[in-house]
Amino acid sequence: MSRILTFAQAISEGMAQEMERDDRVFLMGEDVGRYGGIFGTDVGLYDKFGPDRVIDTPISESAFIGAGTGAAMEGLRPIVELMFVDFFGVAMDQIFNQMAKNTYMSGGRNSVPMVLRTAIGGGYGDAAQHSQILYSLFAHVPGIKVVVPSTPYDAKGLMISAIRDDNPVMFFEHKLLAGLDWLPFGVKGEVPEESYTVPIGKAEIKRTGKDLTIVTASLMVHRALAAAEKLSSEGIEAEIIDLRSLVPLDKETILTSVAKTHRLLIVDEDYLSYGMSGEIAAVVAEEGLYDLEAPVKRLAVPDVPIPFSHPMEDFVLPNEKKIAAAAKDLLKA
Amino acid sequence: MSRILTFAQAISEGMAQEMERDDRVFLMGEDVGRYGGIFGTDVGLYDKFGPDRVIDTPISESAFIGAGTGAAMEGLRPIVELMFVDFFGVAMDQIFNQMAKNTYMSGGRNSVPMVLRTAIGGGYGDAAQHSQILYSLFAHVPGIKVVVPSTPYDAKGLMISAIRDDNPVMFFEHKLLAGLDWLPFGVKGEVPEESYTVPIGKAEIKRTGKDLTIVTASLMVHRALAAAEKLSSEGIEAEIIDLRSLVPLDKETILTSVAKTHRLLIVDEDYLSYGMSGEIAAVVAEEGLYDLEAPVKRLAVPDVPIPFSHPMEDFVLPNEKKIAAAAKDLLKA
Amino acid sequence: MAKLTQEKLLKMYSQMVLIRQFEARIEGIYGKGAIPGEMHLSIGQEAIAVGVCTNLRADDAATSTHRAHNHLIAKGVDLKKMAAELFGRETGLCKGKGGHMHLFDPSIKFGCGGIVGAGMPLAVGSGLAFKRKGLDSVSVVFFGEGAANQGTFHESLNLAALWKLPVIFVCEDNHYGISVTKEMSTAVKSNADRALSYGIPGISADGNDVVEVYNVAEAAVARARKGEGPSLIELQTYRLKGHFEGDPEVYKPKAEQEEALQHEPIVRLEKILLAEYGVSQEELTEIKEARQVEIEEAIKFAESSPWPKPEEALEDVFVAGGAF
Amino acid sequence: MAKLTQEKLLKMYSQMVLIRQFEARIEGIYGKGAIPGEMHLSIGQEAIAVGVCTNLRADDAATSTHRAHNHLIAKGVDLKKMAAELFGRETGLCKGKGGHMHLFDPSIKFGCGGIVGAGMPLAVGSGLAFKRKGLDSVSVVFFGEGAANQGTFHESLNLAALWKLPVIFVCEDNHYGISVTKEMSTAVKSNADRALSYGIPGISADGNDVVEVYNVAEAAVARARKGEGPSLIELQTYRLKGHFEGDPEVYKPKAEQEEALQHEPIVRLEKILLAEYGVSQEELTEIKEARQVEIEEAIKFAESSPWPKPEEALEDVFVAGGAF
Ligand SMILES: Cc1ncc(C[n+]2csc(CCOP(=O)(O)OP(=O)(O)O)c2C)c(N)n1
Ligand SMILES: Cc1ncc(C[n+]2csc(CCOP(=O)(O)OP(=O)(O)O)c2C)c(N)n1
Ligand SMILES: [Mg+2]
Ligand SMILES: [Mg+2]
Repeated sequence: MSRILTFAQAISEGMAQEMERDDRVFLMGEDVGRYGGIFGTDVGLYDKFGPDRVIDTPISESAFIGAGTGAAMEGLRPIVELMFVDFFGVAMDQIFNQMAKNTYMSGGRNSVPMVLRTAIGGGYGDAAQHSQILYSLFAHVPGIKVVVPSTPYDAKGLMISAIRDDNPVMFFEHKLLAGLDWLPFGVKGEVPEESYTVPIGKAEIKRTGKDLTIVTASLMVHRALAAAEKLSSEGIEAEIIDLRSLVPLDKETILTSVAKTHRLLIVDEDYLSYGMSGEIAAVVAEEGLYDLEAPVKRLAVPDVPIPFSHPMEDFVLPNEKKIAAAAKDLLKA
Repeated sequence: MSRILTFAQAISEGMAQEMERDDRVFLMGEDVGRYGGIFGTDVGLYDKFGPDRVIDTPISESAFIGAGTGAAMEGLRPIVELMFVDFFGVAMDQIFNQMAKNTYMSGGRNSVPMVLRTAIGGGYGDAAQHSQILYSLFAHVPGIKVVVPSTPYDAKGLMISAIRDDNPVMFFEHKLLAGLDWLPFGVKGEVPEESYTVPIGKAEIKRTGKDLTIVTASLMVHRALAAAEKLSSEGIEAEIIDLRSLVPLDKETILTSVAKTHRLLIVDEDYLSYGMSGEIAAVVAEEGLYDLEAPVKRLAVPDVPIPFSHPMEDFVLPNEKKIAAAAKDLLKA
Repeated sequence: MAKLTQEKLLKMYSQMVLIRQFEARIEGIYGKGAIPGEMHLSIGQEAIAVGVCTNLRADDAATSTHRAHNHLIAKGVDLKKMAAELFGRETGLCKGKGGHMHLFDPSIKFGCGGIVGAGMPLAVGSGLAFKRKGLDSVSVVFFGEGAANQGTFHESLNLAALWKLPVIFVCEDNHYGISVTKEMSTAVKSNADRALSYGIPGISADGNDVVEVYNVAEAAVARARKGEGPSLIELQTYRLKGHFEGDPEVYKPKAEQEEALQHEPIVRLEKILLAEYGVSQEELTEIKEARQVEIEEAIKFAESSPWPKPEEALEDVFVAGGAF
Repeated sequence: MAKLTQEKLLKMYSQMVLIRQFEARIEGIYGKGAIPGEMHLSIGQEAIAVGVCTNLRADDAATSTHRAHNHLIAKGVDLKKMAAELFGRETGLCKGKGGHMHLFDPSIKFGCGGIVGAGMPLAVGSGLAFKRKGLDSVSVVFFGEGAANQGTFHESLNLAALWKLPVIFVCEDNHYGISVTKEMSTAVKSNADRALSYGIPGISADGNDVVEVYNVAEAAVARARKGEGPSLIELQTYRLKGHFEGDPEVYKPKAEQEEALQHEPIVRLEKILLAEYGVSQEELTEIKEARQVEIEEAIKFAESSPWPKPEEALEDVFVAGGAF
């Protein structure tokens, strides 16, 4: 049975079902308990599972993310919440040198079945320290699966996969997808009541098209879909790939699409340089070069911090209009 | 007057000359004083400038890197040493959210004239937490100039430029370049006695060639040069570009070279995915696609932590042999 | 402790009123959607900002948090430029780039940011600079009791104590870090006791009593100016509003909030002024009105200021030039 | 405190000897270049590892640092696998992937790493797991006095105290963090005093007296097993070697080193065994020889073990499967 859920509700339901199924699963983080998570993703869990399994932490990200890793190495399956990805810097050592590497450094004799959830993205005036995407940083360092859902359906199914995975998974939840009153946008969608998994590592073609391939993720999937409708009315058919995870990266889906459309636009809300958009371009330049009939195009935040004021923020974030314009440029090339 | 100096000596001399010239400059970090820096880069400074300007810190990277930023905002010009780049995770917030962004967030009304030096690289069995490169992470986030010298001459000249720059500059010093007894390799070279600057943001063509372009940085410049000699004896002439800085990135030098050679190999000791090698490939796929006569090729650490044991470490790090082999593959493509 | 003069106390009152009324005004504007992003108000915490900053000079540095309006105003900001920044205008303190959580004013050596605990290392840095330059300026850093569990608290206090830097650590204990109470986050009763870990004075005081705040800050500032090193001051207060505007505050007991209202700093100060200093109700009303005029001017300035040009977003990542 | 039995004391002596002789052997091998990377020896710090770990069971966790040989051996590792790991062989604890600074043995719940201060949060995590599972296992974390100035120290102690977790924080004060003395790094005399910041017991003891170490650890372990929460123990010792092999040690006063040699733990224990327990010199020599035989076997095992295949480097980033 399917119902319409918000993105935040889908995440919460995925966690709740796993917590019911497996009592090794618990949630900890700042304001995950009585508050229900600043972005509404934890609503209902505290009432259902109590303070023993839905644990409010002090503002000590290194300690509680590290404690997640330590507990995971003892066989528990913690879900840990880093409120905004922008705060990763206070705990990065625990993330990339411990959580991500303890499996490898132990020769595979230890494992770290842990999910590290975090909220990403701008577009609502939260400025330089609360609007970033940054998933590329975690995709660069080895040992972390990087999951980036764009719909309620995927959010629940990928969440369940992430919790069941025996490896550290980072789970990136765009704030503008959440569906909260005080935040713009928000997505709703059909979500089955029963438990299900969406496999980590498979991209999804959200729209087929023959004229160009748009590779993107998270909120930008929706921006790209909107742009594609507009383009379609002008006779341009874009194929849209929702990566869903950066690690593992589903190269095949990208390369197959580019082989068909011969044109590639990468849309990324992360900073432009040395990030996701570069990696996708590189994969195609290495393995699909002869399929390209035009230079690759990237649309991303132009290597500036996210400015506070709306006209400037709007200027740096990719949106429907800019995607459509970039697509048209690409077809002219 | 030029003398032959080691890479470490050149860095030390660059700092010493600026400290003499400008008393706002001081050095702080772990073991920079009486020890002279674990990699010998600070030798002599403590004796010359005393504990007041060459300051040993507690093991509190967030505090002393943040203090560097705070002092820089008050008009001093701190040089701060992060002993190994691998430790960045304990202080990343101070690096990327404060040091890097305070200029922008203040609308350019504050500036942060600070140099953050750090040692990088593997190849001597120091394993997963002491062998990383990671410069791509800092190049991804806006607000930091990312400097990566490969020779004693550049190290001194770029160090002086970095200290004089009114912006935060991260300075990446490869341990195998240092020229210490207990570390392999090591480079020496002619270094003028007098003060000079090398501009930040200009790549250097270390070797001209017509058959392919090799873009690389730091230690890998030397590995590429060695490979090029070998290739040359087989009739293949590689052009080698030493990036010297990732931010700003000298796209022009790369694109001009690729326009000539039509083939691009990127050699990077950093992890393969979502990093420097991807960015360079993307730039060429965007702006030099039609010059390419073969798919771009990347040689980098294959997305695994650096393993301890020699045969495995050797397997994951790029070296002369692998570069030559990759170049030959590229010419066959 | 000498009794404060009427003049000084009225000046402090006037500043507290300015903060309170400015924030009340901003609250209304934010509620109508004219200011984007999050909005953290300091209503109820005015005495701390004013009591501390009245001891400071323009050449002293102050570093704050996401909840910074009180400190910025108390430090002496140009209210017009501050308002314009909150509105994201070209004429703002940071040309619209910083916004509510990232307010910088080098002319009064003020800075703040949105990362909990991140201000402490930066404040140690200004203290270090003052000491190296041989100045007697001091550096004050404000942070919440929630921030006192961040690693930077420990590292910064140790460094400042070790190097005897002129830094005053002011922990504003408003009992909550968003929804998490101090009891849920902090293994010790009073953060002032944590000063023992660094061999420096730790003082706990009533943060809603501006006179008490003034006095403890005065001593700490004097100590720092004399080169005797840092102090840690914990000031008890209460967050009268939600963590941010829009916070449903399901976690906050009603009785607790009502109790706290009884102790809020402005009414308390008014009582003292009326009873002990012979100030009249009219005088207080006059002050309030005068400050409201300033506030309206500032809001008007902000509202009528131009927006930044979109492409200005690309500027100011780096400044030009250097010490070449 | 009851006097320890001869048997127990001799067992501890034997373990200390094993550590000392093993490291001396490794020192020689490293000096010849047969082991790559850095090499941090714990010579002089054997009493802490043994005194603490003698109180532990296999199901208790121990987390250590870059200087971990003593703890790993005291926790009961298979010496052959440990040696093989140091040599980078396929048969090593971590199949050659970890090496000297990254030694993991899940069978005795041991782990360590090369980032100063990083072990504390992980140890809090094992403690959390034990508590959640309703076990009476405890989690011990060893770290240096240098690490006590890292943010993780503060955050971890606060969290463990707040949640009353069975974690024992053992600060090994060997007076140096590389070249930086404790006076140059630490604003307080004794790190044990920092326990006050978390409302938990803070104990300072002589880390070169294995009996004293045993006793203070016994109390802390008992407390943790009973669910009464964490303790912080500071143990005074001295780093008899350089920070790592090859350290020129220009910063270390000769006299200080010589003085420290007078108090080193093995000779001290020998004196007690000879004088108070009536053990003979021959018995001690026998123990030393027996342990040397084990060491030689372990080294031989390591040296004759195969290297990992180069392409194995690509394995173990992720484990297969999950709780599907
Ligand atoms: C490193 C970091 N973690 C978490 C947050 C989210 N956050 C913002 S304010 C806040 C509560 C801070 O509490 P406190 O320090 O007591 O200050 P108060 O809000 O009470 O003024 C939290 C958790 C953040 N901004 N930065
Ligand atoms: C975060 C971090 N900073 C710095 C280092 C470099 N480093 C390795 S060991 C060490 C000294 C540690 O001192 P202490 O904690 O006292 O341990 P000891 O070496 O004395 O056993 C330093 C600075 C590191 N490994 N990690
Ligand atoms: Mg608070
Ligand atoms: Mg030590």
